[in-house]
Amino acid sequence: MAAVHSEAHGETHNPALLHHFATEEQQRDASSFGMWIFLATEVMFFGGLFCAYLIYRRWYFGDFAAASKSIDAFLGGTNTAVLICSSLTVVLAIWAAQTARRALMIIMLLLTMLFGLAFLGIKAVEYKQKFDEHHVPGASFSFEHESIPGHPDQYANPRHAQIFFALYFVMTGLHALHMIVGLGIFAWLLWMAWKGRFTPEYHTPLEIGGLYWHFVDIVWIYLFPLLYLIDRHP
Amino acid sequence: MSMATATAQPVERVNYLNKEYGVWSWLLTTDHKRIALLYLLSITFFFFIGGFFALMIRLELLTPAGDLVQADTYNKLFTMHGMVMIFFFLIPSIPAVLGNFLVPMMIGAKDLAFPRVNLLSWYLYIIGAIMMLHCMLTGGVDTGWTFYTPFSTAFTNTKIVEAGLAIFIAGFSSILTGLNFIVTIHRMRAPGMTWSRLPLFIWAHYATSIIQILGTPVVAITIVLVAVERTLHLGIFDPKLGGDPLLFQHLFWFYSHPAVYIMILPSMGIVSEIIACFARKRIFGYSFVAISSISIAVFGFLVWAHHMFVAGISVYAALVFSLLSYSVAVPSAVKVFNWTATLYKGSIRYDAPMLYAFGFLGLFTIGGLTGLFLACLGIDVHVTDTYFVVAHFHYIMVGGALMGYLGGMHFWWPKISGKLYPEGWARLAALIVFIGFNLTFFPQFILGYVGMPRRYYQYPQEFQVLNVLSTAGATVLGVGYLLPMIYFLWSMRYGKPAPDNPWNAAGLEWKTPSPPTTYNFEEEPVVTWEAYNYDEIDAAHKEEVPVAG
Amino acid sequence: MSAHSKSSPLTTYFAVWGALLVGTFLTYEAAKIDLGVFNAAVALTIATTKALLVALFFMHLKGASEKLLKLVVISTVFFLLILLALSMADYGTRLWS
Amino acid sequence: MFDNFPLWPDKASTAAGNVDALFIFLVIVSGMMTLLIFTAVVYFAARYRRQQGVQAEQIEGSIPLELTWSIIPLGVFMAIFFWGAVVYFKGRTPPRDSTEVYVVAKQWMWKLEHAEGQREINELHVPVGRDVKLIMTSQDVIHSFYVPAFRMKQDVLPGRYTVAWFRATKPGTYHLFCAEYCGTQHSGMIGSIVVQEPAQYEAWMSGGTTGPLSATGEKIFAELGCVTCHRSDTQGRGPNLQGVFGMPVQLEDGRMVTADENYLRESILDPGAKIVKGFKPVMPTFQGIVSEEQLNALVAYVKSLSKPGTPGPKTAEAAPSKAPAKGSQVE
Repeated sequence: MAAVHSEAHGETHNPALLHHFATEEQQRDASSFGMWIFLATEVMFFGGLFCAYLIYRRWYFGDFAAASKSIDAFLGGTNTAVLICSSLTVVLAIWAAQTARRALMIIMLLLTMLFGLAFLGIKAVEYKQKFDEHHVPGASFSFEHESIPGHPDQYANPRHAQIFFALYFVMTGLHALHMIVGLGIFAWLLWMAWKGRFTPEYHTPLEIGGLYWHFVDIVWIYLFPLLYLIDRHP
Repeated sequence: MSMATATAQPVERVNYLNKEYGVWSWLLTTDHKRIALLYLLSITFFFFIGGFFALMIRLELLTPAGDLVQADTYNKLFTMHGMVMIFFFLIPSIPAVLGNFLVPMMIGAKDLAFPRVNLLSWYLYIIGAIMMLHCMLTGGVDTGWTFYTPFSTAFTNTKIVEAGLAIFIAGFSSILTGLNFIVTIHRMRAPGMTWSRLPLFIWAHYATSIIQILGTPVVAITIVLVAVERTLHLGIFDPKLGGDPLLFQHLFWFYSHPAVYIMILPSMGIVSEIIACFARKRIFGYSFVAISSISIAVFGFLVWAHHMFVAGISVYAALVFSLLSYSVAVPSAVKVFNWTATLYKGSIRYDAPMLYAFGFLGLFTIGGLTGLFLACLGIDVHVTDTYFVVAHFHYIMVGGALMGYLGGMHFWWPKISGKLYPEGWARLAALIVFIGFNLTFFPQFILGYVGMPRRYYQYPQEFQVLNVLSTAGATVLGVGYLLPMIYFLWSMRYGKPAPDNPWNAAGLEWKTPSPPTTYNFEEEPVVTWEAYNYDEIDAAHKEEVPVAG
Repeated sequence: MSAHSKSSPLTTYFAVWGALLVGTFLTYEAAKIDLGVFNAAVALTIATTKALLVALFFMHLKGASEKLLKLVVISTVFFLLILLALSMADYGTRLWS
Repeated sequence: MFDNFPLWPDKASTAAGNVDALFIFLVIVSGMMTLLIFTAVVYFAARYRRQQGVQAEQIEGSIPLELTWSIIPLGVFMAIFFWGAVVYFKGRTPPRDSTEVYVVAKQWMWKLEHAEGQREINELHVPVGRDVKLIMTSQDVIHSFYVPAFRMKQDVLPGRYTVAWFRATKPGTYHLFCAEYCGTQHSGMIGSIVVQEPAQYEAWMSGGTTGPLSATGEKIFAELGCVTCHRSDTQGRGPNLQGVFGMPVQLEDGRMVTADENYLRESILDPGAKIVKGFKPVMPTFQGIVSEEQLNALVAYVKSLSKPGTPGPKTAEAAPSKAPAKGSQVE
């Protein structure tokens, strides 16, 4: 660990300042920049999936629309709202740290995690529905006699609908995985906040964790219309 | 080797190697130099595994009939050769070993921005590596390193998922290395180390990191999709279920074409350092060489489908990708011209690193120019998926990247180990590698044009002579690669202690002791000079010590 | 970074939060109207606006003193678009003869 | 030539000369570039080797020089690109009225069926001087149809047709390779192309056959009951297929597509994908019901319905005299 090395320097340091940084500012800038770079990686990671989605949506638009319509958009919309609220509590937590309101910070972190858990809960309900309807790709998949929106006399091709559901589960599944990781990060942040580690001068981990959380929110902001709202007109 | 300055060294100076002892001082280190050595050990191990596979391939191809191994075994051999060499040797080779060691020193930093992330990335590499080893020992994979669907998802019964996971994990190791470099280069430069004063090695690593960060995640998600498709049969890549196998190829090459630049760009950085030092000159057209690295990284993302001209993509897409492919050729050509121009009116010495750099120049030129053939639609139809392609990318990835890596290892070995290697042996090895390489791979260009497809386990009689030549070359090449390992190991024990700056080279890394101390610099350096200020170095040197014979 | 720029006042945060919720509602309702090809355009425009709001205000991209972070975001989006656009160069022209 | 040490592949198609000319041009251009660089490197290395008391001369660089060696190569590259594109386009565009051969690839063999009905495995007989169009598909993984002597290669994909063509110029037997790795016996998936003089070829063709592929297709068309809906008048529940092939088709959703082989194939396997304007999506899928070979026959049959209706400039050589009239049984 870095703390072992700090005897090499005569000066007195903030214990959070690692040995190889000259100033706290340099360290904070490096950390937040690193997180942005990491998010760039994440964008491309989801980007491959968006590429697949784009191509098949063009090919099999009607089938995708039919499959999309079978998902509960109200649950999806609610989840969007839940995530937006959690993003608000994250910025409020950071604001609380900046203005030395420790209790508020802890409450906001708790709320964030609560919203995160609510999101996963609603997601689980949605998955359960799909499972019961045999819309999970695989051996028991079935999407027979589902009309294509706007073409009541034409049924969606189940094989193409299966591709939609495959993308749906991979994309939302990866997103949910990111949420779970985010919850882990926030549990740790909460613990740090509880121990009083964050001050108006030093709360970099909170900012970095927040960046990650907001990014996961942004991914969902795109997933929601792309997966749930392809074609909803009656 | 004849050293210009051989200042007396105190024998037991505290340095990064002897500061602490014991296994844990290595396995838990956050010192970028120790992590570099951990990587060096691991990738060398994989180099020889991959090399063994290569040797088996060449031995099998000695005769037209399939006689040495079974067809399945042969298919696994070339698959594992590719996977090991690409994901576990070439991609981490220069960035994770020399880059790790040198990037902080060259910009005057004490360490990378995130030392613990750096260690984590080595552990990720090791986890991926162990999985890959386990996969190889328990049956291996037979799809070719390219994992083309639907063969990989619905037909082969080998260990695709495990190999994919191994590459996925190793990929994240590569992403973290790139992330660390970018942040370090932006945030950790010493006072006065402006962008225009950065060594070209740093520019090259910066460009490499861009590709690692933006390309690797795409192949990672593609591998996830292959694994999911294979286990659950979702149809994303399976034409039987409505999917498009070409989508896999698009996503795969979106990373795997730029990945070639992950291998070659750092090597170009090394060559710039070596040529400047041994010609005692500032690199001709410094800013053009620097910018060309970035343009190769950026343009590299625009050309991927030139691997798919006969795969069934639309002819219009083929036109676009062929045209864009030439955009990478221009900055590559600019680099070669600038290196050549740097030699003009230089004061050139032929020490081992310079011989490797010359070798790089020659082989990369041939490799790059044959790339024009493959970007050219009319010719690609005939030569793609033949030995012409095999020869071309080996000229780039072995002739280019590996030559540069060896040159760099020789150049910085005194700094890394604090010992001098035997110069005569090193020059001999460079010569053997160069000759062996050309003998192995040049016949393959002809083999490709006369029509021998790649990944063939048995072949028609008429291709035999060229194959025998290639196999003969491979044995020479094998000797060439064994030599440096032997004398580097030898020098660690018996080599003469190295002075701090054996080559009188420019660059902050040479201002540290050999081997460096844990924090590299006694105090933070302040840079007031341009990169490659060899005129100032040589002028100062002349005043102090007359040129030693 | 953000700590040095004046921290965003709470009113901004709540305004952005409100705008995001309204955006969610709008995109949900817009999907029920038949706009033909424009359905996707509307959905993506709203999503991008929302994403920008989150990035600029919640992630403090707007207050970032440096251009560097903006450069990271722009170039990432650029490479993502390259992936999508050049793939479409194939898929969009396959049926041309 | 050396039998065991070939330096140049056989040249047996019209494309081979074009590709070779371009290749030779590229070899010369890159050879000159290589020579230039090697000479410069070797000369500088020798001329400016380190000497006592001689210091290197620092040269910062030169923008005119940088521009020169960026723009000139770029110009050369563009020339290569255009030439390559022309050769590629020629190789991708089968002439009209080519003789057609349906290719089905599977692990690890080539199944070839002439439009006239002859079937071959791992061997393809073609006459000298006639355009041959290959309509290819795979039953399993991706393969690649590669004939080095023709400088021709095209991947063969499952689930769709890819097309290639050639015109042989020299009688002989040439290698057919699978060039896309396809599993254990990939290197065993080889065959030969037998190019014959027209007379010999006609003799070979007159060997036993079950009749032209389109006739087989017509039989299947009747057996599967396609005729009940796809009638030759405008009263059917499905579109009249007379003269459809090669024509633009207006779809229900407003799109226009060309009725090529892939369109016919998709319409049989996934009828709902492209509904013709004015028709209802009532056709059942034949996915899993027809084999690749039967599918080829059906496609050949539908194509044959367009043959008499497309008067085009046919040369006597290109249009085989035995081209089946609609529905007629030859031999």
